Parts: sequence; C-alpha cells; structure tokens
Amino acid sequence: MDYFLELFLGGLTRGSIYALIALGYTMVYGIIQLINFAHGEIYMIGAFTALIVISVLMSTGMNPVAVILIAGFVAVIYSCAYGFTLEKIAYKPLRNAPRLSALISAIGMSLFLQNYVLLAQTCDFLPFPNLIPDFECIEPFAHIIGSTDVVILVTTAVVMIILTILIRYTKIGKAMRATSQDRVMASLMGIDVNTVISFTFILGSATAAIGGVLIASHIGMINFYIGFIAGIKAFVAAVLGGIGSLPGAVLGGFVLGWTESFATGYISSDYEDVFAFLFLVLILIFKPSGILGRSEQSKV
Amino acid sequence: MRKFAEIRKSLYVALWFIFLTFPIMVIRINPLEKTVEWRWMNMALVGIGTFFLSFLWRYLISKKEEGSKRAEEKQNEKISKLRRLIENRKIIAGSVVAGALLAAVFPFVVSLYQTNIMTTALIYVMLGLGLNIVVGLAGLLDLGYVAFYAVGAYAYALLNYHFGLNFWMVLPVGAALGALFGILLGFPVLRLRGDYLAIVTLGFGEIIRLILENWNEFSFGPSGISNISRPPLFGIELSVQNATVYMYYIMIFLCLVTIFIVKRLQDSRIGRAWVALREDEVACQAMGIDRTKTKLTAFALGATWAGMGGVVFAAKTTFVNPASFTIWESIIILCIVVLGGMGSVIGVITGAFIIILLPEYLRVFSEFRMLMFGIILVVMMVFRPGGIISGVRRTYKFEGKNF
Amino acid sequence: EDTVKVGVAGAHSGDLASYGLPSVRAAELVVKKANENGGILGSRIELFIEDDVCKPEIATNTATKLISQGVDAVVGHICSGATKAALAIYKDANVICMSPSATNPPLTQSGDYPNFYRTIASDDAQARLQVDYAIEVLKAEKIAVIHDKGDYGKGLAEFAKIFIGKEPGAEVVLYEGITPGAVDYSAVVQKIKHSKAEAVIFGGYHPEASKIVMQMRRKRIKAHFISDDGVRDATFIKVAGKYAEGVYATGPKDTTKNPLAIAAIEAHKKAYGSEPGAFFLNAYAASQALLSAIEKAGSTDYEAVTSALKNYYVETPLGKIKFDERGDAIGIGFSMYQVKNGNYIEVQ
Amino acid sequence: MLIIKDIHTFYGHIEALKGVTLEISEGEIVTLVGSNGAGKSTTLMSVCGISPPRTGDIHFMGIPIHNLPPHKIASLGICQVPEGRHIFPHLTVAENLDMGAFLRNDKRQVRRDVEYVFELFPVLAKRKKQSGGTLSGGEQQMLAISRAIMAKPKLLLLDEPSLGLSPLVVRQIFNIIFKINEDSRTTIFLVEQNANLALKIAHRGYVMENGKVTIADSAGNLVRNEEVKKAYLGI
Amino acid sequence: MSFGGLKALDGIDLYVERGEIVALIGPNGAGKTTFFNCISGIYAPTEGDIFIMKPQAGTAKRINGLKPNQVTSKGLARTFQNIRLFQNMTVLENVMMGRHVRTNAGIAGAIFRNRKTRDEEKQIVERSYGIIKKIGLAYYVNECAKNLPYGAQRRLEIARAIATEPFLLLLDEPAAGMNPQETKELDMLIQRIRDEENISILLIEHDMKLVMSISERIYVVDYGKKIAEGTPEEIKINPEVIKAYLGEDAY
Ligand SMILES: Nc1ncnc2c1ncn2[C@@H]1O[C@H](COP(=O)(O)OP(=O)(O)OP(=O)(O)O)[C@@H](O)[C@H]1O
Ligand SMILES: Nc1ncnc2c1ncn2[C@@H]1O[C@H](COP(=O)(O)OP(=O)(O)OP(=O)(O)O)[C@@H](O)[C@H]1O
Ligand SMILES: [Mg+2]
Ligand SMILES: [Mg+2]
Repeated sequence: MDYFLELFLGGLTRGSIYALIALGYTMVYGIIQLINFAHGEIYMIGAFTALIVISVLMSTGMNPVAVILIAGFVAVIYSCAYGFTLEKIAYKPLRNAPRLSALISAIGMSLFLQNYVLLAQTCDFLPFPNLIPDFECIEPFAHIIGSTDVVILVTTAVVMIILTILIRYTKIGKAMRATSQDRVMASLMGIDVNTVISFTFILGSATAAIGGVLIASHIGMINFYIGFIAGIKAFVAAVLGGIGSLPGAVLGGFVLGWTESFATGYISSDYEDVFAFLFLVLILIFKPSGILGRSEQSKV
Repeated sequence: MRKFAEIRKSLYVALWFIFLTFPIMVIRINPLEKTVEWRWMNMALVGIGTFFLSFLWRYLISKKEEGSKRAEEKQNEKISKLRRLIENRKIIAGSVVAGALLAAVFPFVVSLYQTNIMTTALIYVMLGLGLNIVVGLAGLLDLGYVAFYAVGAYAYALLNYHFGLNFWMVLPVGAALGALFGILLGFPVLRLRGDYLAIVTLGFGEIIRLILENWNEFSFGPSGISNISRPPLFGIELSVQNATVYMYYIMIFLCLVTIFIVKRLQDSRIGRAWVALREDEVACQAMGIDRTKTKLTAFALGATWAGMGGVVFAAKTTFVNPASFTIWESIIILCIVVLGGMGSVIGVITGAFIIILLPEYLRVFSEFRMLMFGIILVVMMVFRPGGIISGVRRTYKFEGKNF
Repeated sequence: EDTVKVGVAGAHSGDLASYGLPSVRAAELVVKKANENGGILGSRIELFIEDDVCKPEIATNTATKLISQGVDAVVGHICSGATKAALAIYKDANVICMSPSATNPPLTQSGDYPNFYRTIASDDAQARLQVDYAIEVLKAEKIAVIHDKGDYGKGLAEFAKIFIGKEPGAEVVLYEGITPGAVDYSAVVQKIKHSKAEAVIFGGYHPEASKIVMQMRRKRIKAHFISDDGVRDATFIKVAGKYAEGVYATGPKDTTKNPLAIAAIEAHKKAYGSEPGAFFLNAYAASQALLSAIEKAGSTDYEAVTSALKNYYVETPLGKIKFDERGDAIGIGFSMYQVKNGNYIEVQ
Repeated sequence: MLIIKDIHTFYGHIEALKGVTLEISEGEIVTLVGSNGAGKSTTLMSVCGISPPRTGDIHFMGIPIHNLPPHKIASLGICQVPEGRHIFPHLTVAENLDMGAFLRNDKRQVRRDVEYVFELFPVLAKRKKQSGGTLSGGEQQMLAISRAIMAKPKLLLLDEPSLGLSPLVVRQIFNIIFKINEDSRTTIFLVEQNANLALKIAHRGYVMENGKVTIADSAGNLVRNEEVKKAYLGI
Repeated sequence: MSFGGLKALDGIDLYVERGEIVALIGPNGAGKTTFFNCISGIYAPTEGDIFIMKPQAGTAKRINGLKPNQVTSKGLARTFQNIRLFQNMTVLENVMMGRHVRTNAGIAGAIFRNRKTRDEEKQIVERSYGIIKKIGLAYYVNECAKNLPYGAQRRLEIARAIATEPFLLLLDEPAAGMNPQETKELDMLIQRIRDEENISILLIEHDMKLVMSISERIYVVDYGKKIAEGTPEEIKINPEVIKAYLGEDAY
C-alpha cells in the first residue's frame, strides 16, 4: 500500500510537471490550432534565464530569497518576450498559410533556439540550485514526497485555476475563445485578433517560464535540450486531456504521470514510454478527442 | 521622412533584440566554477546585426505581399508560359535526357563522399514521396513514419543475420512488412482527426523504437546489428567503393519506380478520393467513399515505401541500431514533404535534396550548422509557405472533345 | 606543403553534443601543441572535424567525407553504433580509427575491425570491476542494475548482470532501463527502494546518474551507488552536490596525479575557460597515441602505423599505453573511485 | 454617414468590385440587390475591412476607414451579419450573444438587451445553453441577427438575413429590421435576394451587376422598374 | 432521434413513390435536416425503420444503421444545407468524385493502367461532363468550385449527387440564396432531373413558391412531429400549417 502511495505521489509530481508545460501548449493550440513545437524551448529559455540571473546575483552576495524572486520574475519576463517575438517572426506571417507550413516553421524555431542556447552558453549540463528549502512540516514524509514536489503541485493547481478564470470570465478570455473559433467573425465583433494571439503566446510563455524554474530546481540541472523531451511529453499530455482544454491539460498530465509511474513500478521502466503511448492510443480510441476535449463533430 | 521612420523602426527592433538576447548572449555563467563572464561584444553584434536584418526582413515581407498580389495577376500568363514550356516535347525530352545523363555519370565525376550523400538524399526522396501520399495527398499528419522505416531496416538486418538472405530477396519483404504494419497501426487510429492522429502516430513511432531498444533477444538492443551485407551484383561481393556506386544506381532505379507509381496513383480514382477526403470528409462519405478503407490504403501505401527505404538504408549503412529511428527522423521527412511542396513530386524531390544535402554542405559552418538549418526552415516557410514548388495538382480539365 | 591529416568525428551537435565536443577540443589542444613544436615528420598537422550526431547513417557520410579529404587517421567516433557503421568505410580505405569512448566489446573482440583502436576500457572490463567491488569490498548481496538504454550504458549493465549471476551469494534484485532525459526518476527510485538493494550499479552517463542519486538520497535511500566512466566526471559532482558524496565510479587509473592529465586539463581551462567534459582525457590520449605512432612509423603508411601503435608505448594523460592485437589499450589500468569531499578519490 | 467612392476589391487576381460608388445617410434603410456573384457580399466585406479595397475610399461619419483593421472599424459602430452566419460553434447561444456585446461596457443595459432579443426570438431563449454549432440553419440565422443587434451598432450591415428562414420568420425579421430602424434610428444596409420584401421596407436601393452599381433609385421606383422586375423580382 | 433531452424527431412516417417530387417543410428547428441525416446514415435513428425499394428489385430493404457511404451506394444521394463542395477541386473533378461509388479501379489498376482502367477513366470523365452540361454548368467546367457564384455552387452539389446514380435525391434547401429568377430556373431543373433521369426527389425548402409549384405531395413537420400531409392545395389552407409555418397573410 505504501508502495502504491509512493508511486501515486511520484506520478502526481511528474504529471504536474507535464501539466505546467502542457498548459501553455494547449492554450496556444487552442487559439491558432498550431502545435507550437518551440514551446519546450521557451520553457528551456526560462530556466536558463533564471539560472543566469541567479548566478549573477549570487556572486554579488544578495539575500537568497530576493535572488529567487528576482530570478523568477526575470525568467517570466524573458520567456514572455521570447514567446512574443517567436509569434511575430515565425507564425504571424503564416496566419493564412497551410497549417503544416506553420508546423515546420515551429520546428525550425525549435532547432534554432536549441542551438542558439547551445552556442551562446554551453552544451554541458549545468547544476541548477534547489531554490525551494526543505519545509519543516513535511520532513517526516520526506521519503514519500519532497517540498519541491509540493510546491510544483500547488503551483500547477493555482496556475490552472487562474488561467481558467481568466479565460472563462474576463473580457480578454472571451476574446480568446472567440478568436479561436472564428477569426473573421471575432474581428467583426471588434476584437483585435493580433493582440489577442500575441497575448495568448505571452500567457503561455509565462506559464512555461514558471514551469521552467520549478522543474529545473526539481531536477537540479539543465541543458539546452531539456525543452524538447519535456515538450513532446507535454504535447502528449495536452492531447490526452483534449487539446485546447485547460483542465484537460492538467488532467492529461496527471494521467500520463501516473501511467508512467505505475508502469515503471509494477511492470518495468524499460517499457515506460511504450505503456504511456499505448494508454494514449487506448484513450483516444474510446474518446477520440481526449478525456475532456469537446467533440469536434460539426452539425451537417 | 519615410526613410527616417524606417530607420527608427529598425532601431527599435535592434533595441528589442538587444534586450531579448541580453542574458543569453552577453552573460555566460559557469555555475561549476561560479564565474560570470560578460561578453559585451556580442551585444554590439546583435544590435548591429538585427538593425540591418530588420530592413531586409521588412523589405522581403513587403515584397512577398506585393508579390502575392502581382503574381496572381500574372499567374495565368505565367502558367500558360510554363505550360507551353512543359508541353513543348523537345524541351521535355531534352531535359529528361540531360537529367538522365547527369544522374548516370554522377558517381564518376564527383568524389565518393558526394555519391554517398547523394544516395542518402535519394533514400529520402523515396521516403518523402511515400510520406507525400499520406500527408500531401490524403492529408493525414503522420509523425511516426519512421516506424515503418525501422521495420524495413530491421527486416533486412535480421533476415540477413539469421538466414543470410540478400538485399534483393528482402526488398519486397520489407515493402510488404511496411504495408502490413501500416494497416495494423492504421486500423485503430485512422478515425482520429488531424493532430490527434499526429500524436498517436508519433507514439507508434516511439513504441517501435523502444521495442527495438529494449528487446535484446530479438533486436540486439541498442548495440544494434552490424556487418549487414551490401547488395550483391550477380553474386559478386563489391568493395566499399564500388558498392557505394552500385547503391547509388539502385537508388536511382528505385526512385524512378517510386516516381512512376506515385504519379500514377495521384492521377487515379484512388488518388482523387484521397484529395477529396482531405477537403471534406462528410461530403466524401455522401459520395459513397469508404473513409476508413481509403485512408488505410493511403497509410499502407505510404508505409510500403518506408519499408523499402528501410531495407536500402540497412544495406547502405551496413549497420542498424535504434538510434537511427528517433522522432527527429520523422520530422525531417515531414520537413521534406512540406518544404518541397505538399502533393508535388518535383517539390518533394527538391525538398529532399535541400533538407539532406544542406546540412552536409553546411558542415563548413560546423557548429552553426543546425542553427542555420533552423533559420532556413523558418525563412523558407515564411516566404514560401506553400513550399518551394507549391503543389499544383494536376487538375482534370475538360478539353471539349465533341460528344 | 604536405600536411598530416587527422579527422575528428563524433556528435558535435544535437542532444549528445556534450560527449562529442570535448574530444574535438582535446584533439585541437594536442594538435596545437604538436604544431607549435614543429609538427611531426616535418609537416604540420591539420584537423578535419566532422559531425555525425551519433547516427550510424550520418556517420557513413562523415566517414566518406573524411576519406575523400584524404585523412591519415581518425579520432572518433563517439558512439559505438556510429563507430561500427563508419569502420567498414575506414577499413576499406586503410585508415586507422581510434575512439575515445566507444566501449562496445565486439568492436575489438570480434576481429571484424582490424583498423580500430580505443583508449577506453570495453564494457566487460568495467563491469567486471564494478561487480567485484560491489560484492567483495562492499559485501553487497542484493544488487540493482540500472542502465540508460543507450548502447554504452546498456552494454555495461548486460555484463554486470551476467557477472553477478555467476557469483554465488549475490543476486540481481532489479534490472531496469530508464529513459534518458526524462523529467524525473521517482518511480524507478521507489522501485530500487522496494527491492531493498544494497548496491546500485548504474550504466550510463552523468546527467541521469546525478538525477537518480539526488532522488535516491532525497528519498533517504542509502544503497551504494556504483557507476562507470561516463559518470566519473567533475560535472557529476558539481551537479549532484552534497548528494554525490560516497558515490563510486570506475575509471582509468589515477589520472589526477598524472602530470600530463593535469597539464591537459589546465590547457583546456586556459583555452576554453571551463572544465573539460566527458571523455576529454581519453580523446587527448587517443590523439597523442595516433600522432606519436605516425611519428614512430616515420610515415602515415597503414601497416607502419599499425605496428607502431602495437609496439611502442606512449605517455598520455591516462598513463603509458600501447595497444594489444585487438586494439584495446594496454596500460589503461582501471580502478574504482569514490567521491569524497567533492572529489573523486581512488579507492582500493 | 457611409460614403463608398469608386472602390476596387480583389480576390487574388479576380477583380470582384470594379469601381463601386454608393452612399448611405443616417437613419436610412438602403438595400442592395443583384444576382449571384455580383459582388454584394464583397461590398459589405470591404466596408468592414475584411477584404479591404485595393483602391478607392470609404468614409464613415467623416472618418476614412478603408485602411483601418476590422476591429477598429467595428469599434466605430459598424456591425455585420455575414453571409454564412459565422456563429461561434462552441460557444452557447447566450455566449454568442455576449460576444455581440463585446465592445459595450454598460452591463445592465446589455442584460436588458439579451431579454429583448429573447423576446424577439423565443426559440433562442429555449436553446440558451445549446452550443451554436448544433443549432438548425434557421436558428443560427436568428442568432446571427440577434448577435448583431446586441452590438447596438450605428450602421448595421445585413447579408441575406432571410436565408434559410421559414416564411413566418422571414416576415418577422423584416418587421424587426424595420423596427430597429424606427426605434433607435439605426442605419441599415441590407443585401437581400428576396428583393420583393427588401424593397418594401427600404427607403432607397442600388442594383449591382458584375461588380458595378448599375441602378440607384428610391425603393418605390425600383419596384416599378421593368428591368428590375424582370431580373430580380421574378415577376 | 434525440439530442440530450431534446426530441428532434418524434415518430415521423413518410414515403416517396417512384418518380415523385415530395417536399418536406416546417418551421426552423423542426427537425427536417435531422430527418435527412437519419436517412443518409449520418445519424442512426433510435427507433423506426427506413426501407428502400430499388426500381429493379421487387423487395424492400432496410437501410437504417448503414454508414453514409453504404447508403449512397444503395442509391440515395443528398445535398447539404450548408454547401459542402470540394472547394479546391474543379467543377469537373467534383462531379467525377460522384462517379467514385459506381466505379471500381483499384491500386493495381492505377499503377498498371490497363485497358479496363483506362476505359473506366474515360467513361468517368465523359459521364461527368454529360451531367455538367445537363445541369448547365458547362461554362464553369474547369473552374475551381470555391470561385463559383453561390447559385452555381448549389447546382454543382446537385450535379455531384446525380453522378452517384441515385434513384432518390434528397435536396436540403436547394433554393436558399437564390433570387426569384434563379429559383425559377432551379424549379425547371429539378423537374427535368426527375423526368430525364427518372429520379424521385425529396426536398426541404422554405421558398413556398418553389414548393407549391414543384411538389406533388408535401409533408409538414413541427417539433419533430408530422402535423400535416397532402397536396399543395390542401397544405396551403391547412390552419395548423398556417399557424405554425406560413403565417396568416400567406398567399
Ligand atoms: N474567397 C474568394 N476567392 C475568390 N473569389 C471570390 C471569393 N469570394 C467571392 N469571390 C468571387 O467574387 C465575386 C463576387 O462575389 P460575392 O460573394 O461578393 O457575390 P454576391 O453578390 O454576394 O453573390 P451571392 O448572391 O451569391 O452571395 C464572385 O464572382 C465570386 O466568385
Ligand atoms: N447535434 C445536435 N445537438 C443538439 N441539438 C441538435 C443537434 N442537431 C440538431 N439539434 C436540434 O434539433 C432541432 C432540429 O434541427 P434541424 O437541423 O433538423 O432543423 P431543421 O428542421 O433543418 O431547421 P432549419 O429549417 O432551420 O434548417 C433543432 O432545434 C436543433 O437545435
Ligand atoms: Mg453574397
Ligand atoms: Mg435544416
């Protein structure tokens, strides 16, 4: 039973890591139906920026708590800036092009950003300081769940709730939903479609940066390639939950995390990803638009 | 006045990029040594570089917009000119002969290296044409195409290892296995739409790779299978040098066959059904087209070429291991199809040459290679979103014969 | 002017770049030094650096390219798979290829590749040492064997599993492959804990090793952690920090006191401003061995260089080495290291 | 209020509008009739900025709008019920109406307007929670019109509002158009195939052929015009 | 047939005789399109049966539960309320797609292009062009479907449906978006199709002038229930129909 619980919690943490990245993925997908392959790279850049800020500030001997806050803030700002620029350069000129062209453009951007960081920084793994102190109160359970895990879990939940509220109830949220369904009509209703799309990228990038900082401090190291693998997994999570749906992304992340965790725990980690993908296929066979995805069947 | 505004715009762009690249380009940290290095030079470079590039970018974008307007105005004219060119038998015959001659003497005028990478490129031409059936014609986004490639490669590797079968015997087996896997994998998932299909096929690609990686008894795991025999020429074993050249001719032959078949399929009843299916599924069903069956045919046919490509790959490299079949491989093949121009055979060929040969020739730029490759992908798509040779489908025209 | 042409091949971009780039730097440093001393045989040495992204099919292109450029010898490739694919081409062109990192045993043991040499121990040698140490010194009875599914890590783990199986009184309680690059390994770590292993033998590279060690220690698992040359790397200690303490790793004998090694590392720091990465010293030794063999042979002739490699010792950062009939280095003694106070210290 | 001066609009190389000039004054109902493919919808799209004219001017209340992006034009008080309805398929009926009021900030009045619209079309009230995409053709058309009413525009552009509606509802729609124009002095530009009805409520009308305006006259005169009768009224 | 709690179709009985033109009318949201969807296999009705009797075969066949493509191959063809053409294909190709179900060249045929396939291809093009000419679209034959005027697109949908060789044609609001003059032309077209091709027709339409002039019998539905049936004359004066659908001052 203990073992089960441990695997369950482990899967939960892993799942919320996927979820944090998947949230941005799904949001961008929702608005322009583009698989933003470079989303993982935004997350990687967020983590790198944070690490750079930390290193610089640490060398000045600043208070660690202040350092963490500043680093997180700067990482979010920069990720947003990168997300914004990315959209302007690689996606906006392709608004009316075939969707696959935009996908290739995204792949190109992903390659570019990886190698940009590789060349400007390093190919090596860099240690990322654990920013989150061990909490006293969970010390007795430390063998099951760590403080970083708790922080990641809570952040995922908070981010999801904030985003859901934003999209459900605010004006910009309404504009986002309208834009995602019918761009022409949205602009006829007075919505500035370009601004809305930029805003969505910025929002998605911000969550990616938050994810980047937390995940990097959970894993303890980063390099230029972390974005790609995490990006693919997050994409799977987003699809599993029903792409375009925020709670879906989170649920998809959890389901994926649990599948991997239990498959490893009870079967073998050799085939961990095989089980994850098989499970994905199974779910999609029974629910072709993901767990929480809306059915795409349009009325004839 | 206009000029001034332009300069100001570029200035803003430069400032923005200086800001954007500041942490990553200027500061280099080394957390191991706890040192921080400031590279102010880079900041100046970024500033100046983006300042000028932004002029170029805006110029090109405006050109493109104008171009798209004007191009279409002139399209008719252009098309008819092109058509006249194409329909001029002499020119066709001339270029075909020239191309054939060039292809025939190629290995004798260039180095072994050039022949070798050309063979690689030709393999990708074949893969691209195969994937083009799935993505370009039937509109099914397949990110796991590499799975069938792996099936073909391992089929040859294993049959050769265990039973000593040679290349020519396994080539049809590889094709058949590819098709079989295409049907097996396609069957449960083809009712999924667009991006859902993409992710599931991606998953299948990974599953196949992971199985090859983990199932040592079957596939020899990550260390792979080596010393696979090269194709024999009438039972004669060739030296590496000659084998490379031989391989080149085999690929030329296979590519010609592929082009022939793909062209024929494209212009057939089934080819039309694929295109229609891409346009509107509901209407297609109302026309009596069996959605699943038609999609499955496309999927299986695409996989057939991948299976064959795999056999050739194993014979050329003489070694297979799972590392050759990562998702990047699927992505590369997809890039070939889209960059070249979906649905266009010449486009796919051009795409394959660019995507495969470009990184090879970019070797001059060594570590900037992949960076440039990424930029080129983006720039190509931004300025030629329909691909290099945008797929002008051969539409059925009625030539007004009398009835 | 005639130059001696040396190729350097390996992964210089993509996800495995961090294992390939150090070898480029090693070769550059060695060649620079040699050229400063007037080159060899009176001619300058020229490097040809080619990327193979660790992919067999690209490696064949790389190899043909190097051959077309007329290289006399090659340092590389990095991954065993790519090396195997490329070797057939080098063999046909009579070019010697010396890898700093391809550990797959058949490369030397099968006899298929007479032109292949390496400055790293093959998997079975390392695995032997790890298993013996775990059982005899650490007295472990229950051992978990973990690998990264890669051709290096899994090769090692396979041998370790076989060797443990042959030892009475010891058993493999867990044999698992992990996915490199995954965001965390908590499930595997739980499984290690569940298996009550007293020692963990890990085959793979330092990024995964440090993640596993960190998670093990955070989950309060005290089992010994024994790993390989891919982990015996300063980065591992820096990344894993306090959790690295007590970790074992095998590696070539006592390089830290070797003045050549110290000098090589210093030179790297001076030239590139950072600690060298994985397989740096192996690549350094390989470059040195090749150059010295050419010098000894008096020409770049294949036969002559082959015989020089097999008959003359050369001083390298890894010690005094020459090569045996099959191409494995003699003189690269292997020993066990343990992290103590943030440094790998040789034990035994 | 709206002045269109010699606009030329292109789809790629097809010139859909070949110099259209027309004018609408405040408080008018003006109708545009013409056969299929004459360029009526294109004219409306040009006014809204979706397919901006390549040459020519459009002024709305004195402001040149031919270079403005669609959302800016909308914010000046122009709203369109487009051909093909363009309902947001995954928003519910209520949310679709809410989108109509996107630019409005008077929440209380908006709520009252929703009630008003539901009174006009009780069918919609019954389907409040149903997503727009699953409505029947006619229901969608009613929703599209209601959504435009929610925007409280100064100028309302209607593209074939009667399309797919039952005879009863068609008459009702025209009554509503008439009423909106009377009550809130909303200016209306109406494109309609059902020229009989359109000319009944319109003050003035234009006839369009092949991308050009061929006849401009008062509604009464157009109804009596022999050519119009024959070509568009089916009499 | 119901969606959630809503009963979209509630026990409708309807028959079409051979060679008849029958109209289905009713207020918006009455369930007419849904009825078509049930017949053509897009939805499966929860209750009730659909039978067809082919002109040649004597026995009735039950077709509910079949997939849309199977229904089409049995000889029912339809058009859509919201036009669904293959936008980027030419007019000719659109009609050629209709021939798909009546031809059978396979992969082997495509690759080897033997005599049979060649003949079949030729026959597809010729038959398609014949239909296009008959429908009056010959002028547009090589034009992309999306560039056609609305009315022509509607006619093209009909042409495409006829190409599948149906014995019953289901038309969903064929006159929508046409002006009175064009509607008149459509009227004649439909009658010609019935007479020349010998196809029965069931149509949904809100244009009463067309319905009254063309149809031999009319069914009226409201809230998924049939409220009346009869000849145009009977329907015109049926008080229930006037109240629910036509309005007081109609005709
Ligand atoms: N997206 C488009 N691409 C190319 N041509 C188009 C496009 N939309 C319309 N056209 C062409 O422009 C011309 C005018 O079309 P428009 O839709 O404005 O006509 P309309 O008067 O509204 O006709 P209808 O009564 O059918 O709605 C037509 O010839 C049409 O074929
Ligand atoms: N998928 C669905 N989900 C929920 N309700 C639906 C769905 N499809 C149709 N409906 C409802 O069923 C009813 C019947 O719709 P249908 O489209 O058959 O009407 P119709 O008679 O064709 O009307 P119109 O003349 O306006 O086209 C409508 O009220 C519609 O809202
Ligand atoms: Mg129109
Ligand atoms: Mg309907």
